[in-house]
Amino acid sequence: MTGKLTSFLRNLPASGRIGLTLVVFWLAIALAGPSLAPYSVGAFVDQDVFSGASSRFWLGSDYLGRDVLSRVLWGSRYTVFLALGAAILAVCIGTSFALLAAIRGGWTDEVISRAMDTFISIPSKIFALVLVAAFGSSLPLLLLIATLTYVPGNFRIARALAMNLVALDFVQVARARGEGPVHIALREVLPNMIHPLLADTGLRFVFVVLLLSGLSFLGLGVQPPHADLGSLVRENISGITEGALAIIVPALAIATLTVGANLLIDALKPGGKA
Amino acid sequence: MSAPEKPQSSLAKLVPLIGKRVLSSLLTLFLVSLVIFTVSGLLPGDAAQELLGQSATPEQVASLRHEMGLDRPAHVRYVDWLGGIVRGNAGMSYVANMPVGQIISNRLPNSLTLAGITAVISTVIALTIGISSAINRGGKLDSMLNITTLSLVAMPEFLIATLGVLVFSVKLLWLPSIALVTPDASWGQMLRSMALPVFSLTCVVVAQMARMTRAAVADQLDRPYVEMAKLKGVPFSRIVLFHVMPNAVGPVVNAMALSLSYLMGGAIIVETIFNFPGLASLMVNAVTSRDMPLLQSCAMIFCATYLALMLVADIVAILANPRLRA
Amino acid sequence: MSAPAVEVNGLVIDVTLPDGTRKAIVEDVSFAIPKGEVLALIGESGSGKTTIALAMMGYSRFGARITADTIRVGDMRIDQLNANELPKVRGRRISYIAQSAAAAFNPSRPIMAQVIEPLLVHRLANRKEAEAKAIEIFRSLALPSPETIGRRYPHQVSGGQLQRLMAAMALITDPELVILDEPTTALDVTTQVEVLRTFKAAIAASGATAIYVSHDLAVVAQVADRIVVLKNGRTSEEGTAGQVLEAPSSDYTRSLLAAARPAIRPSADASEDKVLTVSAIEAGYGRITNGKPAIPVLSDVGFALKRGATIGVIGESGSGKSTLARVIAGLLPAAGGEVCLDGEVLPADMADRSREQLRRIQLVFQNADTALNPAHTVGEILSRPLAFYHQLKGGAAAARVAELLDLIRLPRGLETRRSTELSGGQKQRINLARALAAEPDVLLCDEVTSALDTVVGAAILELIDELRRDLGIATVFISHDISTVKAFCDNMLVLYSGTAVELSRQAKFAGAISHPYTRLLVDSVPDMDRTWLAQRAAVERAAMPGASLKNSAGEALCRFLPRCPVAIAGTCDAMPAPLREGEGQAILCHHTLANLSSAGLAEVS
Amino acid sequence: MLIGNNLSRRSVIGAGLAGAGILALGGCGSNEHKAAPKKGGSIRVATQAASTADTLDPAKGSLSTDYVRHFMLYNGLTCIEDESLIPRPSLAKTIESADRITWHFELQRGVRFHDGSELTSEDVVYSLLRHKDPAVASKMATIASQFAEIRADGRYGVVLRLTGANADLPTIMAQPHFLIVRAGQSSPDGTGTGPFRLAKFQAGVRTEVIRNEEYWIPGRPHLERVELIAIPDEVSRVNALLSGDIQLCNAINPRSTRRVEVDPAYAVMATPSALFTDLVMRQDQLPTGNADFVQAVKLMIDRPLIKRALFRNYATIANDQPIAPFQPYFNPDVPQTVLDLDKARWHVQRAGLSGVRLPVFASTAAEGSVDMASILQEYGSKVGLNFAVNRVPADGYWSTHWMRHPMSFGNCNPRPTADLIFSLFFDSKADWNESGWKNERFDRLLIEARGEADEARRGELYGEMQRIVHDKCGVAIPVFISLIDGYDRRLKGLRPVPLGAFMGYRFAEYVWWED
Repeated sequence: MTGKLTSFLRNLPASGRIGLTLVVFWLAIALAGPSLAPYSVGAFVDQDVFSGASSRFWLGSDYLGRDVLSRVLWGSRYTVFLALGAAILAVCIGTSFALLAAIRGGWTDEVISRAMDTFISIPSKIFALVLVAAFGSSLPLLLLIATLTYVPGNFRIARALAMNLVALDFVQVARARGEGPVHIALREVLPNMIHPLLADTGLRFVFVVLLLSGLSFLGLGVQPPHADLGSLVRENISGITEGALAIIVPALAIATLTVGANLLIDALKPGGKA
Repeated sequence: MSAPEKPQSSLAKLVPLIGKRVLSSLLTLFLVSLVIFTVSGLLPGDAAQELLGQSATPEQVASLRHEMGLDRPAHVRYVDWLGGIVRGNAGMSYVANMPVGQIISNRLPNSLTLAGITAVISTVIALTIGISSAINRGGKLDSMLNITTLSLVAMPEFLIATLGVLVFSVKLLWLPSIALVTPDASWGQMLRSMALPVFSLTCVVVAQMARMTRAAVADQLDRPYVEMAKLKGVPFSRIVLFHVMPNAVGPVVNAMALSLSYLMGGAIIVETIFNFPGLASLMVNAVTSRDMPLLQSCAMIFCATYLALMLVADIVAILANPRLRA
Repeated sequence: MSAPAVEVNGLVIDVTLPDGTRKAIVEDVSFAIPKGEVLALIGESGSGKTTIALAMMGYSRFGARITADTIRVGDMRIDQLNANELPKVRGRRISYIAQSAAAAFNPSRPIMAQVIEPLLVHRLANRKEAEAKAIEIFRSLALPSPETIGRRYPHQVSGGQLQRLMAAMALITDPELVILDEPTTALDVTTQVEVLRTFKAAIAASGATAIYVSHDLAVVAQVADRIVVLKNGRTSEEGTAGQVLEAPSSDYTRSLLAAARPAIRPSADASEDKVLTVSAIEAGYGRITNGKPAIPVLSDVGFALKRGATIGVIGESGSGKSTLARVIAGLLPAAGGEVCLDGEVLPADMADRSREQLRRIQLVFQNADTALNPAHTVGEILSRPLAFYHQLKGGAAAARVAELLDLIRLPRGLETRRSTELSGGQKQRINLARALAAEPDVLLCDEVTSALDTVVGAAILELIDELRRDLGIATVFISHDISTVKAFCDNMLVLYSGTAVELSRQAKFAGAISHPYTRLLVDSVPDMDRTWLAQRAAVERAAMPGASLKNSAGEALCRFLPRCPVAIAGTCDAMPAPLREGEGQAILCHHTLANLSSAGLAEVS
Repeated sequence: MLIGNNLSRRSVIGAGLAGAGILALGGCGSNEHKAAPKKGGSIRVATQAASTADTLDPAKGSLSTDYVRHFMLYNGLTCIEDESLIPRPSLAKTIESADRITWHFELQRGVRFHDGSELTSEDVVYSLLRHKDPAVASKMATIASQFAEIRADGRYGVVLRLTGANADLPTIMAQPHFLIVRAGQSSPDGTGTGPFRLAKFQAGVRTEVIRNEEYWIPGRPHLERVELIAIPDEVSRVNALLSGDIQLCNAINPRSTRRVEVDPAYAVMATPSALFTDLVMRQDQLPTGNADFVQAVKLMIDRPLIKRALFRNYATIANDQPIAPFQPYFNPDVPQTVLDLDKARWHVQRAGLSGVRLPVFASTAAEGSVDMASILQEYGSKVGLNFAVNRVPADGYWSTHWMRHPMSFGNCNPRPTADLIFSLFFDSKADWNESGWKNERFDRLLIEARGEADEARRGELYGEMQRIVHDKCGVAIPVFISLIDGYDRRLKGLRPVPLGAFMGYRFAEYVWWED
């Protein structure tokens, strides 16, 4: 296992290593961040607002005089876990449907594909607006919205992959042996899609981070006093001309997280190394 | 082996395909309307309540509701609306007291112009970046462009737009910070007021398109026919233009169509920041005011745009590929 | 004697490995070709023959580095040209004919544009002149409708035609050196003969020097003046064609020659009971009406196979050989006819067959690269049928996997490898072992050696032959190579365009009487004899009115009619061919069996 | 600067009613600005909201965009044009009432609509009666239900009889909803008597008006052309101002004022207003119905923090009752509630509510409520109350959440009279009795004050009502929020009118442009 890990690291190009470092860093922050936070996430600790970095507030304070460091540490938890959860869910669901469509073909394929078209063609942010208006904002709902938004995209990719694989001889061999569709899907087809699917999960992860920040722009983000990284940027945006850390830090966090994930994905893609 | 194809016959072969796609598109449109109707049915309140606002008394709401026909059961309203659509009548807006068609015809040209200009610009940029990257695979230019597209991907849309405004409008005073599109504006004014929205949207879509283009072109560059062309002494630029592009155009157009379908309905953030009177904000408005006929029609337009783009992408792929044409 | 037209000295080509070290893939190769002669580069895959050929154009794949004391073509020192000068030489003074024309032609451009491109990019002619010249060459290459064939797209012409069109593309600039990289390997034998003949004539006419890359000694024998035999990037033997073929000096050359001439095996002691009976199969694609599919592939095909016996199914590509295997396996349900196993009629669709029925017929796919799931280890691949058919799990399964590996002569340590880590021959053995794991009664082998090198392929054939003997498995052996079928099979089924034109026992088809099509197949296989191509008379087609395959009464005529050299006017084009049955032989032909003996045919023609 | 003008108001109203019952003559604008206004100029103005529901019908106006548009196109019978908040005659030359039940309006002569027709009593009767028609969906239907009878009295006279005495009618008639439209127009198209004519109107997008050359008040307006748009996004609105795309806008976030003021070409105008965002504690539900709980919550609100952090001091500290210090009838004797966590904790413990978990519903629909909720949550945790902030979208907030949960936030726009705010929000039978409280004495005082002729007595009554609300009502009002407009300094003549942004939405008639 450790041997595999070291050889994996050794084979990773420099950009991939940078990406991996960034991703691991943010994962660690997401896991441990809140316990490192010097202040409670909603505490009004600074008399001033948008103050600069100081020994009390390492990253300054936000528009209400709250500690930016603490808020970013908490915010990255929401962003990373929501995005990761939604990306994994979207890929699992999309790929399941893709396998079903590719193996059953015919009407099943047509109906699933049309249903996916339906979801892809409804603008996701407006869809989110409707859902939040109907059910109120909550973490499960945000997760659901982000998942629903990216299922069709994954479905398209996974279906194309599965279609190519289903046509290959080893699937014919399994069919000729008399294997059932579940075995064919899970044992024959799926293992050969793992790499591109991993890359796609990474890509969806980046998209979800950006979607969440878009949703928080529209006021549909995480419940206060908590905030995901996008909401942090949004709520402090009036400090943009003052160059407030309260907006720069979460924006940088989003950027490093997404760039890191992208670099890692590119490095993982076979032949994807630029 | 098949007989040589006459060019007309290959076009004629597209017709049944288009027919089939239009039929399945109708199915998708129907599904979309059903989803929108169902989901919006979950929304609290209705048009009457929202129209009367905070100050409404229950009697007022009830009477307005009756007048709007909102007191009829949901399925009756849906069938009614569907019947109207089939006859080409999108119905009356509950809120604006105008035919939905008229409201939309005020906004649709704006959205189409914005999407169109962005599509042209971002396609050109994406193709340039994608192709330059692909032919320099592994080179310095490739990694530089890769970093550029990555950084673009990493920026939340609203941040790009806001920074654009701060730099180009507030600091430099070059461009208007809001899109003041009037129907009687000159082309110059129009372009000026669209510059920043187009810039922001281009940043959003171009990265993904460029990356897809790179992948598609790089894939073709590995094909034996490219080696054959090299061995014929064909200059590289000619290989890319005349050999690779006709083959890469299918996947590239597909990726572009996917990205571009975002430009209509996905432009909500850009429309908000630049105060752009487009369809996305109209749809949000329809959600807020519970204006179902308007909401449905907007959703239909977005869906139709997406399907049309996909169809165009498929047709281009077929026209570019004689194998599919036959 | 003037200086040779092409001279290569001390050619070394090396690649950089991921760890930074360099590895030579071609080492110290030297040769010279006199003007107008053809040099053949012979070797198995990985011998570096294509790499050397491409080096003649200063071109290398995968960033390999070419170094040489001299690479001279005419007055050009290829080894001294820079990156700007090389493209001016390529396609103009040295041209290249690739192995697969289907891949080397750009699928989305018309053929004419691609054929004349060398003239245009080198500014040797304007478009009009170029097209005129192309048409002229098309005509000289005996291409059909030379005026219009250029307007077609690559997928709209046949493989043989495409290969000739590529030759046109190579010859259009009147190059000094033409490199032919396995130009006939992908073709059917019957087509190969025609293509070889045109190539030989065209090159001779142009006066160009040529390098012919091939793994097939018999083909090389027909075209080459000199031969260089390569092994692992080194010269194994070099000499004139006659010398190398008739008196090879290296063991390696001798082993290549041996593998090219398979020895005839004795028939197995087949029992009398028929394990597999296939009768009156109709199969194809699309909607089925009245037991006939919309796009028919097979019509009225049948045979019977005894336990432990072998039947060879041969025919050109598109004749329906693989479809027959798929129909027997149930992958493609037949529209009509029956497949019986031990007298029990099997359901047409495999979905309706029982697990036991499925187990008893196993299909071995042609291409082991795609038939083995790259995500699975050898152990997983082999134990799946054990668990599926025999409920073998854990230790018992592991033991059986080890046995199977022994059976196919592979080391036991291979269980943990993935198929991607195996060589082509190893993959094909695993492919075979997977089928054997089911312990089948009938083994369907679909072109199992066509993707392999001759020597490796011969070893696989031997293995199959041994196994079916030892295990008593009846084998359906599908091949396009009649010499292999001749050597291995007890019976032979000849398919032409989906119909069985001949079914015979080994004793018979080795002998004199055969269908005109079978004869054509046999005659098309090149002999090692250097004069074979020259001696073999071009097959003249019968001049028959109309190529319609149905007579006025709507009855199907002999499908071979348009190509038949001995067709009888007024009979063959008027009535369906009758079935002539003789001892252990059935032939669909208007000629009588007596007529169909070689002597009889000679009389007729 | 606006405090203490209740005196002047009292005297005028008193004079108007006790004397001949005639309001001061001269029409709106007797209070002209000193500098000589310049004629001409064209400006673009942005409000914070627009939608497809934008309307040309004054009765349906619901957003500041509508009010601004309607005041440009139409006139009312009266108008309020300065910080004194005294209603002045506009289309009505005189307004008389002996009993505050039957009112007689005498119209200006020679006033013409934009289509050239003359304003007559018929138009006024039609305009006022519309509000009683349910099909019109008037926002003022509740108030219009007080109209018992409206009839013409000759070509230029109108008689309006109320169902009960209401001394505030002249103020009510100054409301944008009661602007006068042409008789017979079931959906008014912008043809009014106002200072501007409609040039272009696109709901949810823009309104363009040009100067009405024949405006009945000589010398007005000064601007040639006004384009009214809406920029809902605050950052965009400020950016548009700073990049010169608009010359005037409202609803600037207090946090943005520094950005505007560092640029010498732009300025902000703060209008102290009685606008407030209040925390509603339903009295008919538990635990919010517990008096100790209500007391505790009022004591744990850090009003200076809210004023400083949320509003950057663009606010006035409030005292849990709706009358602002600068408004008429404000009672300065009610003791100010201040942050006292110990006392709050004592109340929480007495109520036995320590550790109780309670959702608080907040939304951007109620300005500042989300942040107020966060602050409440933070202090709540210090006194043993566990509040969960539930931010819900602005969309549907009023119909779905407001007053529907034990704790939610409300938002109340400035109302022109004390009677209106009390009867709309605090009367126990009021539709928007937010906390659902019941106080019989308060209800009695409200009716008494409405018909009370004696201003001193009226002041006493309103004073006591403020004390009752402060002590007993389940509504906590932390601060009154100032309205902040941003403008290009070349725009002259702008001054705050505490009724709302944009000089009480009526800037267009007064301001001028100096290049």
